[in-house]
Amino acid sequence: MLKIQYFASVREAMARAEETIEPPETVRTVADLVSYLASEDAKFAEISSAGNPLLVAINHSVVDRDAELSANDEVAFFPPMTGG
Amino acid sequence: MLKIQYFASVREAMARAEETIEPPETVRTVADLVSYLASEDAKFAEISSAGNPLLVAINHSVVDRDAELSANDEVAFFPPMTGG
Amino acid sequence: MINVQQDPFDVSVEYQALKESAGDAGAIVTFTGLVRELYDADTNGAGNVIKSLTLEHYPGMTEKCLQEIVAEANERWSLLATRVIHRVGEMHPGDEIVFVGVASSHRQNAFAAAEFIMDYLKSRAPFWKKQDTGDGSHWVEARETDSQAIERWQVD
Amino acid sequence: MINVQQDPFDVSVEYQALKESAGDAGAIVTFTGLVRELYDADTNGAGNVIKSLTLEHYPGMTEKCLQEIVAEANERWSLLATRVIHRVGEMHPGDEIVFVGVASSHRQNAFAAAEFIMDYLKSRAPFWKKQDTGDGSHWVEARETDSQAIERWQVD
Repeated sequence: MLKIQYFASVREAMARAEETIEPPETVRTVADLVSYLASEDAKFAEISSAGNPLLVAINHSVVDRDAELSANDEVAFFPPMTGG
Repeated sequence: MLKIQYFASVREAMARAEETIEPPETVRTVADLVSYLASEDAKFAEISSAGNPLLVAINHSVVDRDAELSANDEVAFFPPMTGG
Repeated sequence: MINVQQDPFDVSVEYQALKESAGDAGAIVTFTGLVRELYDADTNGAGNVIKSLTLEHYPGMTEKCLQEIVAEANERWSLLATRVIHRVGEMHPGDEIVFVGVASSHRQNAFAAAEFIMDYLKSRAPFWKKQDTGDGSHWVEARETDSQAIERWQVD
Repeated sequence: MINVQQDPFDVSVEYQALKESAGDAGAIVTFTGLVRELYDADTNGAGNVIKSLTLEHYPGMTEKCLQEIVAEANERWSLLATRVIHRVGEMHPGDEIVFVGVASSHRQNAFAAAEFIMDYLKSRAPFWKKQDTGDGSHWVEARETDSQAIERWQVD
């Protein structure tokens, strides 16, 4: 089980703020998860396509695509930050 | 005629804040003036001796020792600034 | 002290609080970021007049992230007090969005720490701006200069 | 606006004035310098508790010098408003001595200009500090780090 969150333009494009998913066991890294979500949802495929800067955080820390997932992780997808 | 001003530790050492002097015509530069004042006043000789950082301003601008003097200039002597 | 809040803040109250909690400070630097009416050509609101700005964030991660930035600043420079406030929700031109205040013994440390906190806050803290120019709203794009700004703080 | 004055100033009043005169500012940086009770070992009041501080200046030259520094800052960075206040006379620990406020469109310019003004003010404006530690008073010696601070702003 993974809790997925979407923020800002990603949230709007996905038309949802969060969801809980149960990916297949072959999904071990962030890269695996991105591929899996893209195969399930055309909108996510577009958002995560090459050239679109998409950041990923696991449990409130930004991670690379090779970061490994654990059960019950909170995984968030969002565009580059623009605060301040 | 030159108007001479002293500030901070220099003012205290000279025991005066300002004076008006008429140096001989051979006094053309700041360096000349420093030598002249040192020859006239032992206190000034000490203040302007090597190793003592002494700044000079002509008409409100800090100048080098080779700056030339004009009649009625306001010449100020003071230590390095410590404001802020 | 770190606050993420909807409510406006008062720079004078923040300055006083900083001064009082700092003890024997020699230098206090404050940065205040405000909503501008006109955005530059290098952002995607090129030349448009901004009617309103909405700030979204990632509750939980935002606070964690700001705490890490402030802890790093405290470690690099000896700071006596810090205050960081970031507003979220809807704001309008002239409104104050963000406040960073730093008290230290010396000015160099206070300046460096305040700028460091702002640079990291801009590129690392999960805030996103959406601006409404009257003919529709759009998300502000991240500036290249902001991600470059943090490079100079990076120690190899 | 540049002021050399005996009277205390109020940072909140100065911040508001800066904000109002700046127009469409995106960033306001303020620096406030305060009288510290304890001076560092690298000054000649080593470890002593300061009872009072007296600031002397060179009337006429001070204002000219501060105007030149602010004009240079305006030329280097596009500033929307600046305020510089320096107190003279007798002050005590906790008192605010100097205020530099800068408003600009972007934070980098505001930070750089405020630090530039402070660095030049410290080493180039004719102010001198004398401190009283209870057992006699002495003139503060110029710090090497202050004269070094302006080197990085010098363009060849």
